[in-house]
Amino acid sequence: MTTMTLAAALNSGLRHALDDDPTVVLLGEDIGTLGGVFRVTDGLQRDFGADRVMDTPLAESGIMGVAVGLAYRGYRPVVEIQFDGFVYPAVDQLVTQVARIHYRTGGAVRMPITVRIPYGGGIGAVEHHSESPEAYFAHTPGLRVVTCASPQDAHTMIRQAIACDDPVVFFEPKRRYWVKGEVDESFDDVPLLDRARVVVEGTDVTLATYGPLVITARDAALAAQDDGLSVEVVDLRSLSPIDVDTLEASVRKTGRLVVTHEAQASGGLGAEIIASITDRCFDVLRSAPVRVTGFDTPYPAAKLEEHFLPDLDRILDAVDRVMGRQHSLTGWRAS
Amino acid sequence: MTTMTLAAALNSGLRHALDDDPTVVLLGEDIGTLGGVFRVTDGLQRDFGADRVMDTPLAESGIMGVAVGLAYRGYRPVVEIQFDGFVYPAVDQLVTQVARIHYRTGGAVRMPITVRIPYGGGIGAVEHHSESPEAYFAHTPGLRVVTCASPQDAHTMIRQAIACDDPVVFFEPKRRYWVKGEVDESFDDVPLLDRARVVVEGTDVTLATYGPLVITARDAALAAQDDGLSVEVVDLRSLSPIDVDTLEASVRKTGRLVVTHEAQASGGLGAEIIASITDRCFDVLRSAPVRVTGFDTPYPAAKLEEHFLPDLDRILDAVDRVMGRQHSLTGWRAS
Amino acid sequence: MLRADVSPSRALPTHQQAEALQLVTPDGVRRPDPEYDPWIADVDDEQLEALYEDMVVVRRFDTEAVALQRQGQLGLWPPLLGQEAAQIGSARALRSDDFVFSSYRENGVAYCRGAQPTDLMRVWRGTALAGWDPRAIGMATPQVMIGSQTLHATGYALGCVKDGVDSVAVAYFGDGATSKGDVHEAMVFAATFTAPVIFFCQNNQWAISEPVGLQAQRPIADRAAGYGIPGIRVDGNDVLAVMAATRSALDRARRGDGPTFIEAVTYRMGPHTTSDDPTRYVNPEDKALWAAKDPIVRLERLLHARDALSEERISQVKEKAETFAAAMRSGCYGLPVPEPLSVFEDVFVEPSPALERQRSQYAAYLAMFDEEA
Amino acid sequence: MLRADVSPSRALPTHQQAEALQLVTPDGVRRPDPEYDPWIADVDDEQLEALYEDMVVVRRFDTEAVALQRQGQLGLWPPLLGQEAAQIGSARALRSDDFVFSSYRENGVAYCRGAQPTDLMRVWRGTALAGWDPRAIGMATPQVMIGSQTLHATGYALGCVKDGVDSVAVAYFGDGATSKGDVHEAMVFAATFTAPVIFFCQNNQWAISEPVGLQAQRPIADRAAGYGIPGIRVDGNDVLAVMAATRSALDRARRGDGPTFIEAVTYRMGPHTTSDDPTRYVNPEDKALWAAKDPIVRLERLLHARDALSEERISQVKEKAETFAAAMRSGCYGLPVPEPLSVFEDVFVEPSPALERQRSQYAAYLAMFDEEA
Ligand SMILES: Cc1ncc(C[n+]2csc(CCOP(=O)(O)OP(=O)(O)O)c2C)c(N)n1
Ligand SMILES: Cc1ncc(C[n+]2csc(CCOP(=O)(O)OP(=O)(O)O)c2C)c(N)n1
Ligand SMILES: [Mg+2]
Ligand SMILES: [Mg+2]
Repeated sequence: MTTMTLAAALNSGLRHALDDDPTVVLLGEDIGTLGGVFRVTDGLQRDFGADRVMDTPLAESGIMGVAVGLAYRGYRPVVEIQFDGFVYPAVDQLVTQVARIHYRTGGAVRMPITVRIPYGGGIGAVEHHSESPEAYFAHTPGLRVVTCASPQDAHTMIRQAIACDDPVVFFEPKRRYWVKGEVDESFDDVPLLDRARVVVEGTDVTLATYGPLVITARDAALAAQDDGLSVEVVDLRSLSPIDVDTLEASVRKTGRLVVTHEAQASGGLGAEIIASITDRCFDVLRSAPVRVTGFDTPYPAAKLEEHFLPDLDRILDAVDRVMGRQHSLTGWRAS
Repeated sequence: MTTMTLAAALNSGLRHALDDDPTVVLLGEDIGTLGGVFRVTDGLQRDFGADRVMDTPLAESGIMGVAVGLAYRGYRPVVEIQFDGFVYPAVDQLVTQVARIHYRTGGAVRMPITVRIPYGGGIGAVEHHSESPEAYFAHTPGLRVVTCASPQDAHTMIRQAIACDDPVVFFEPKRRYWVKGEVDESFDDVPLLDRARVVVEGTDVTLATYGPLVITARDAALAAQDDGLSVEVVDLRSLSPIDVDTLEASVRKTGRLVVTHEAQASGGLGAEIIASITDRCFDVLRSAPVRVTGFDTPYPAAKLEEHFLPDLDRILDAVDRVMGRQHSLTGWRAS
Repeated sequence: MLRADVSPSRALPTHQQAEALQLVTPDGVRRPDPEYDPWIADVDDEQLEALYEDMVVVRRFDTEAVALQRQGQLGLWPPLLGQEAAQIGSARALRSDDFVFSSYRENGVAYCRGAQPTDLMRVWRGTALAGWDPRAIGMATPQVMIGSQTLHATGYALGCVKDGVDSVAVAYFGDGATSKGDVHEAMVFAATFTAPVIFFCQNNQWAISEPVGLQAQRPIADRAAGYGIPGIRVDGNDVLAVMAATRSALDRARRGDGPTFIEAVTYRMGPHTTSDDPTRYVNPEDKALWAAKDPIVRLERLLHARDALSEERISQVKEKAETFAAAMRSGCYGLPVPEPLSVFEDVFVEPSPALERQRSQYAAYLAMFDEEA
Repeated sequence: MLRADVSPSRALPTHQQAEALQLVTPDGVRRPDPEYDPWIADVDDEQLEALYEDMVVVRRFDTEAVALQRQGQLGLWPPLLGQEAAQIGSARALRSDDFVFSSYRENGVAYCRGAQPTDLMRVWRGTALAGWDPRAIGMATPQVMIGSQTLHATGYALGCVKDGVDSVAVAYFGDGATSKGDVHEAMVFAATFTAPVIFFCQNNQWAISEPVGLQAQRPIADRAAGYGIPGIRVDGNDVLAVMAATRSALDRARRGDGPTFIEAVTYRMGPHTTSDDPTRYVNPEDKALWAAKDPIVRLERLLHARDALSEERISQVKEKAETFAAAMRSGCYGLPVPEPLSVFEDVFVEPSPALERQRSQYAAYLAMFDEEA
């Protein structure tokens, strides 16, 4: 066990992957000499060579398409997209190729590609640097989509993602890169990549979230406790497929559901989770599930992001609402 | 009133738009001399010139980005994407530019771009020619997303989309291009572009759908009637924003909801509709809303598409299920 | 003086007449070329006859496939009529350990790589999304997204370098594809990493209804130089020239000197696909000009001038062609409709409980019909 | 002989030393050039002093912005230090009815187009996504997505043709951007439609930490020829050469002869942005070489050689620069934090009841805090 930041935990996970399997290669912009703009690949080119940790031309579709070719040849490419907003030029190769070649070829060709994407807001950045595009990929059959919330998960999950024979889009909660935690690098007995985890147990409300908001959700559960409410926090970890079984078990216990994510509401993961849970738990649901999300606007200027992003108060307000509490900071039924 | 096919109704709608507003220009691959692979733009280049109906190089990002520049200059570009599957190379310009420039510039620059996309399956085509990617765009703030199901709507809505000062992604149900119907070209008193429409009234179940499945849904409502069930069919028309008010009114009456679309289930429009309706109508819902959609697989080979696509039987099975009927063709709770 | 129209000319631009490497004239006369002759010095009568056979077989089964489509047996077919030399000349230059990433029209290439008659039918009959196992024949299955495969070839080529082998990746694409950003990015990556890849562009003058003049204002091969990639423009209806150019590019790649761009100038003699109506846009006179440059006739003439190609060999070739076409036809008829639940297969390698759930639900649903019946 | 590594060299490739149009040497000596001299024949001492002033002002406010960022007043700033001549020389060649589509580093261009001191702060302070109204100054707001704007410029240029005016669109982008598919597609469209657009590439040798040798193996301007677009390689630290090249390209475009590609060879003397740490990748000796080619010093030398640029003018320039920088600083401090509900503004032109609902719900939510307080 070592204490390290989430970024360092990723770095060490990548290092293990490079060590363990000679077919692992890293590709991306500025990941070599610079070590990535967030330093997640720091030192890896020095230690594994420019051949395995490749700075590429500035072309995301190119990076993704070249990764496909490498996978055809038996490699396990790990692609870094520098920021969430820069994944769009790679969407074509990701959706029409990476996600489908295994299906297209009837299982003959695997695409064990990992796509690392630092995502989410809250860092005061300029446009295209704070987005949460996970729903696009979760709606794309053939892709696995995961995200991590703690250094331990960051470490374990990046190794699992790289070892996975399916393509995995790996979202890294960039504003949590500097969060510290204990990391066990032994890689024994680790939970499956596609399983959610209950991070706080509770009995009144299920609060489902992932990535950067897991910490916020834990804080909310703590705050609610002071208020006499027992909130169960579920960290989804896998965004596609979603581990609905774990969620169902929780909601069967609590009868109430709040989902929170930074991405826009319409067509976001919250909708999918609520639709699935309503389907499975209709008989036990005591109130309508509630979403606390970014608004259906583009990501706003930095000075406005605190309004766009769900925070402790907005989450607590939603918890109050699903509890049917009178004195909540609500107003949501105002219109 | 004239009887015409849906494709012809679009053609005449485009013709009106070109006639009415000199800033309207059409761009796309093979839309000129050939009149488009579906002949939707047939004769338009001949009548309006290669200057207003432009065959472009084979480059979808290019087409979309050039449309942005034309809009900057005050034009109203109407872009044709040849098939649904070919929109992905244009996603970057569509999501990061077309959708956001009005927001980015604080309202200074409008993007009245219409993106026409023939979509959906059921035509026995090869890969990338049968997809329903609407959820990607419905999750993109700043875009309006609409689709039509009848020649009249095709005609009216394409004119409204082009006249709209916001960018509109206009999905055309390609397997219904040859459906015939009466079309009134007077353009008086037309319903708003973002409003759903009840196409069959009913009291037992609300069946929400759009595009190619509206006809199937009507057939299902008819068939259900024989079975003593009264199904209300709502044609969404606008996929973003969704006219939840119309849906809510229907579900308040029926207490039950089935949503059907061709797109994959996870993260599809069905999830959003069910989440919104559960939020608004929790008190009146008598059973869990049900989705009848494509599976979470890539679009399969032509000989398998009948299984992938929702059809009359699968819809009726879902209607039975929300009714809690014993003898329905179900099995959905099997696992 | 100021123009207020933006329409490009639809006529084939004059650059289409620009010089191209030609070793055999349309009349079947061998033109010496000091630079490229050495690359085909070993090609004797027997090998020429083999190339002839390939082209005849390919043309024959292409015709058969069109017929099958017209009879409703195939959903679609993209004829390669006229492009036989471009495909055979290049594909026959490859080694079995090279790897091809092609578009949908390269059925002649697939034939050379070893695709079986039935393999060529699956995709177009709609029973599968791929006709063969790419690794079994060293060729990816047809790419429908225009241009995407050029990047795959580049990545594959990088993998060959990493593996320390001298195999080469070949990307086939059309003139229309050259407008795509992906093709550009592939060339940038290939140049930067000195990747052993050949960009083989069949300029058949059309992208569906759009003439090449809508995509390029200069010979397409000229694009290469700006990347530091050698570009060769070759007469795509001259199987020997195509082979010589491809061999020289392969050699360059194997030596570690990186990518080459080959533009094979040819003509699509048929419709874009069986769904297309070229009478809407093709000038019959243009087509007639190209008919006079037919790749098979040309090689026939050369062979006759060399006193090769006996009557016996010709009938052998015909028979082989007929046999292949017949096998294709019967293979086509014999293709089983896939089992319904196979929709769910191969989405993932590793198990997906969520998808498994959808599958078992659908299985149960289907079973209800059986019970009813 | 076979290599098994794919790593390109990180050293600046030799082509960076390839010939470029230069009218003033780093020592400030005017070099005659029969082809380009006519384009700047009218540039007298007064105009030279004006260019000098521009460059000094721009460098001054760029420094000020860096300081503001270091003081926590800005979230980020992309310094243009070293690129003053490339930006001023090109932007001052434009007419007010021309239209610029730039990247994020073109604050010198924005200054020339008429952006006000405070306008330059908004985006980087995070109070807005755009600093100005594009139509008011004939310049789109900074594009963060690398390369996207080249297509916008091309489309705008087509619009100019349609309108029958001789305005020109100018796309500014970096060496890194040249790898993007969009830049390629823009050049294809521009060539096909003979669009009056200038592709102005500032090759500052770096894309964040990546040297230009990762993007290009030939001088970038060489890419243009393959499209049928003239390419000019110009010394980007020579304001006169940049102006001459730009004017000739503008003239060509206005005459209806279509696009031009200009590569201005320069150097990014600062970090990529204030978040960057160039000590990780920049060789100080390279940087020193470029420092010796400073664009402002060079023009100063030329002016002194011409006996222009009086002490008085110098102090005037300094004052103007200080005034602008001060206005920028106070403008920055004075920028109001936007009103919370403005998050919802300008998503759509036409009303959206769904978004209106979110807005009113959030308004009600916020109001609860007021009530509580
Ligand atoms: C990304 C994409 N856009 C559009 C299409 C539709 N389409 C299919 S073939 C074709 C023309 C291709 O022309 P070319 O590259 O010259 O190849 P050819 O058909 O001549 O062999 C087009 C536009 C497609 N398949 N993919
Ligand atoms: C599509 C996209 N990918 C990645 C980035 C991240 N990024 C910002 S600037 C930059 C380098 C750009 O280099 P260049 O084009 O040479 O312009 P310069 O910064 O030198 O002015 C990168 C990779 C981006 N903004 N957009
Ligand atoms: Mg072609
Ligand atoms: Mg640069």
